[in-house]
Amino acid sequence: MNRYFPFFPPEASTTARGVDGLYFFMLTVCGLTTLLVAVLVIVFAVRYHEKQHPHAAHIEGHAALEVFWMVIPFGIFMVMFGWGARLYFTQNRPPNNAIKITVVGKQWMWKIQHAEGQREINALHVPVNQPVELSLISEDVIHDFAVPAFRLKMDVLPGRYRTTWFQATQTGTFHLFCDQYCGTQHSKMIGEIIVMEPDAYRKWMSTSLTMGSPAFEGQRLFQGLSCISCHRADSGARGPSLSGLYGQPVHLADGTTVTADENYIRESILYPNAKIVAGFQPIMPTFLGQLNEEQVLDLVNYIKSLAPQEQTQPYSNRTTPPAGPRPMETKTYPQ
Amino acid sequence: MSSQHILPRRTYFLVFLALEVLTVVTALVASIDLGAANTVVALCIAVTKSTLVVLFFMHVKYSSKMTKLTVILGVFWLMILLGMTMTDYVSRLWSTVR
Amino acid sequence: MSHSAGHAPGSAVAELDNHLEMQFDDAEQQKETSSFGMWVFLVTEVMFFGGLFMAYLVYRSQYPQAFAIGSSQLNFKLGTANTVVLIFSSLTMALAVRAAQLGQKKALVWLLIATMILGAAFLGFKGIEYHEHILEGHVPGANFRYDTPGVSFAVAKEVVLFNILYFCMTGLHAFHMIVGLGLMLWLVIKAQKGAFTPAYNTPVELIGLYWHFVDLVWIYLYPLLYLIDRYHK
Amino acid sequence: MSTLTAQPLSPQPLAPELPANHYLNESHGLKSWLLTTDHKRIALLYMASITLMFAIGGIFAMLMRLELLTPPADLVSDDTYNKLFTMHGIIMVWFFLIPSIPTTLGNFLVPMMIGAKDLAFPKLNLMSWYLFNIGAVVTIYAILSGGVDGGWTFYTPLSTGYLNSHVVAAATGIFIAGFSSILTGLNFIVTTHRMRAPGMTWKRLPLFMWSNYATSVILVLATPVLAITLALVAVERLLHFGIFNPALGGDPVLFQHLFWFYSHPAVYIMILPAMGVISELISTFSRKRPFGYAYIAGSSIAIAAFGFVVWAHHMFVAGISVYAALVFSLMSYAVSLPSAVKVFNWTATLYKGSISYRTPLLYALGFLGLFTVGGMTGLFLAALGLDVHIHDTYFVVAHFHYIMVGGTIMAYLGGIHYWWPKISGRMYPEVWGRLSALLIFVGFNLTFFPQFILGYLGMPRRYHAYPPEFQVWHVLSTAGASILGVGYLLPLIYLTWSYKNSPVAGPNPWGASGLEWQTQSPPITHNFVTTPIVTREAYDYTGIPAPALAVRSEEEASTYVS
Repeated sequence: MNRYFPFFPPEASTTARGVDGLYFFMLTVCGLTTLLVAVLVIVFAVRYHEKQHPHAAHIEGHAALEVFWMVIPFGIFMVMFGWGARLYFTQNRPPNNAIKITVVGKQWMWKIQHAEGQREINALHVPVNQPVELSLISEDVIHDFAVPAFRLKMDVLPGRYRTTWFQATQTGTFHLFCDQYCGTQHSKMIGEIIVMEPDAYRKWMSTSLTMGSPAFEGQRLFQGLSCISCHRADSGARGPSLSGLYGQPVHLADGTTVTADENYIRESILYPNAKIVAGFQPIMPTFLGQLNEEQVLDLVNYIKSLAPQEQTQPYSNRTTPPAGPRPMETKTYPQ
Repeated sequence: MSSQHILPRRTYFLVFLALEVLTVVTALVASIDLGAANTVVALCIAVTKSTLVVLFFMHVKYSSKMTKLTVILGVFWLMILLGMTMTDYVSRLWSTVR
Repeated sequence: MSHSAGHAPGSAVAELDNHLEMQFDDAEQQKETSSFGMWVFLVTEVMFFGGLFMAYLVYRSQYPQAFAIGSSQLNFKLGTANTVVLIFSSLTMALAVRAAQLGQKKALVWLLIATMILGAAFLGFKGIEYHEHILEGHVPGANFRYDTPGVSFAVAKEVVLFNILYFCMTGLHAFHMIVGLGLMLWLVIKAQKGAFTPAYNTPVELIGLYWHFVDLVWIYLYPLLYLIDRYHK
Repeated sequence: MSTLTAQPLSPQPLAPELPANHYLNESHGLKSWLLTTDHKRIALLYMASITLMFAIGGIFAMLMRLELLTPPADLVSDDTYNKLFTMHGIIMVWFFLIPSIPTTLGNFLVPMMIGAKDLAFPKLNLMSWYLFNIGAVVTIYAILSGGVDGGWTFYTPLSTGYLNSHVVAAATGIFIAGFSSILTGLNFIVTTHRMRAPGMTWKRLPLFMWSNYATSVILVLATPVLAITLALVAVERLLHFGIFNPALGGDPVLFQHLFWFYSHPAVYIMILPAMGVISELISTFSRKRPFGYAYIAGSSIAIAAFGFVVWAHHMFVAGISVYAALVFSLMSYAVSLPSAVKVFNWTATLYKGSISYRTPLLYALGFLGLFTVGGMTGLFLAALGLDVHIHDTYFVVAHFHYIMVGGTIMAYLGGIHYWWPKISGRMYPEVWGRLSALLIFVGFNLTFFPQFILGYLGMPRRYHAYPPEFQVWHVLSTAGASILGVGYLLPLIYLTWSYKNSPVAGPNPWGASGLEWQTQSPPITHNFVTTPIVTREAYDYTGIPAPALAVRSEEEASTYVS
């Protein structure tokens, strides 16, 4: 790569190759078409200059030609559309064997936490040739997690987890940018992605400071906040057991069913009464304003880590009477 | 003088009567549990009422094709705004399950 | 305005009509043009309210329960009464336009005044409703009560969205009504002076169209705001 | 009734005198301008307003380019830089590009092209100008009282909850200017439908009228949605509501839907009138009916219609569902088809024409090149997987500048040169005109082509400081911007000069076929002495001799200019 005249970013992920393939295809097609138009314009302008060609011919148009230059581009466009859509679906479907990493964006830094608990700010160490799944959320405004070398970009929204992934194919250090304008120091919300050989990565993981994995931190929070006093596995528990909850369908008091994904768990922590599990009373207090997004992520990770237990009953098959009128729950509005 | 089409008073009173009856009907139907159909019925009645107003009170029934087209276009474009945006919100639910 | 430029021969007759603006050839062209202009304006109004209806549609589809609660907190009786009143005012307005077309000056003036009284009654009822919202603590950003019995905080937060949309939509509608009342006042004064004849009554017709449009908006606002899941009550 | 159109006025070689009475000297004094309802005078009033706004927006752009000359943040603070690009965007989009061609050339030409005395609602037209200026003043107030950051896109919740700048003032300014747009659009639609002269059928309308009509439809249908959206932003900001704030239950993506429902069609508001101008220029200077008139006209309408169903291609990474993204990507390819059709038809129009390289044609050919590049790169951004990489980078910045600046401003300046003889009654200096067209074309490409490369390298938009390896492209871009700046300054100077000093043009210096060339230059207040009866098809050059003024050599050009 030319240092002073860079033309092309490093191609350092599995999707990068696919994206560049489409890019070069489109460059070729569009380049040739532009060239064709330019050549025609120049040839006509010279050939039919008023000196050589004082009397313009009368030409009304040519229906067949119009159809021709509508149908041919349309065909090419459909190739571009299909190709682009295929890439997009690949980019949006993480493989199952991916390392899970959580990313919290806030004005103006990236806070990253590994599954084993290593935390980093504005840097992300990953192993080469290993799929990495990112779970992203913002604490304030919309940010955008962009790694040009991986052809990766995703807006990071407040209040909602989003998922993307990549698999690095080259070791090295690559740019991490915030691509969505997010306030005064938008251009300082940058960082590095450090792709390492698996050995070096393991070494880095073992030597870097850890606070315990998110799931471990989540467990501590879970105990510290006394969640366990209600969310027990026994039949008399006041809250539904959370073992093996993640990814399962949950039947709600209003008769509908939702899938217990990350956004559902997050909502249940911050707005416990938004969706009441069938057979339970809406008695859980909200943790809105008491937990920051990282702590919520820790809790979510802990709940995700809970394996199904034998004695746990299905989440909604308990034979309790349906929820009656909701008991009053007061809460001052968070300012 | 197409724009000077004068309707008999009777027409206005009949349309008015229909509008008020429909108002009462929509208010009464709302208190019967029809599930999701409640909203559908309420909107159907609203569409009927607005059509009556547009056609008779606003004389569109007797107006030029251009006026009719303008009305249709306005409604159509509102539907584009609502419909195309809802393609996002409706299909977002499909993709929550990975 | 200088007329040094002269006119097409066809416009010589039309020049007798002092309401004819210079850019038109005859009164018929002027009238149809004005009315078409009004229709195009009403289309922009549809899109203007459309943004609010868009927000309403998205949030109602996301928070059906909160919207039902928000709707149940409105004054159903006054809302229904207002619907009846506004439709009645549309009738008087339609009859006023008819009176103008027939050159019935006295009927025109009285029908316009009747429309204004009905419009003012609508705004009065709306004012009573707003007053109730203030008393009951339903005004977002001012005194919204998050501790309504039977409503959890999580849902209350979504009810606020309903209330915001309620105030934005009815407020914008009420603003249009006030503008309409002002326009009608102007019409009454002009009509009193005998400005409108069977040959020239475009302003009455245009303001009539505007008033019916305001009615149309309410025809949708009423079921969307007042009639959500009323059978629970 | 009138034989005006049957025997078109032949071009008069170097008409010695201006006509005795015309719209410019009909009345005098400031009041006669500020209270005018003459569409031609209002066009000139708009021209003054938007030129001023363009200058302000241009200064902001130059300051940004200077800051970006070096990688670190050195010239201005980050806060200032953010305000610069925000105000550059707001002013250029709403106070220059959107009004540019419709309010100046459109206002001036629409009644003349269809043989009317004025627009349908002249007073409303004047009111539009006042609304525009009030909006501009409120926006300038926002600048002077400290500015506004947040980007011209006003994304929530940033704009409603996290900024300390004058968001509400700027939104109010845009809101007011929006109503000016709506009234202008309304006026054009009604005028096109109702004010056409006898014989001026839809099939005889000049292509500028078709594209201006399509633009007006977008103005009328899309602008109200922007108005209500900005009103909601202001309400949310002032009263701390959460309509678009997820912390309070709202959805920021809904804001983006509403915003782009207007702002994508707004791109077509900018480019459609430009396409109309180009159709006129290419036809006149190749003395030939545009190839496939019906297809060019139809494609304008198709762009206006399809342009409304592609907006979410601005949101492919913003958190919309992948299925909705599919629909919007497909629609985006559909809307690019009519644009392609136009480019091919313009090119084919040159075939077997009789082409003279006058300044307006040079601008038009420049437009053709830049618009083709801009349009083609749009295809890249419509491809879902590829857009993920280049979205919100300099690739997007380059793409939309190729369309809006390369396209719209080239066409605007080309149109100003082409109709200058009609507007002022005098010619412009040809040599200087050609120089400015060349400078702008070269300067533009040097400014924005490097930004495509930067974008693919990953350089994000709205960055105040950037990694050093990107510098070389930024240096080229800044160098190009200085050339571009000179290119834009030139016409301002020589056109002002020519207003008093250039040779008198005569009614039809180009041997053009449009109705506007069949009245004197400058026209009388009501445009035509008698309402014309149109009996000829559009772009029928038979019987209209090639202009005697046509410059056949450079020596002639210089003698002519002196």
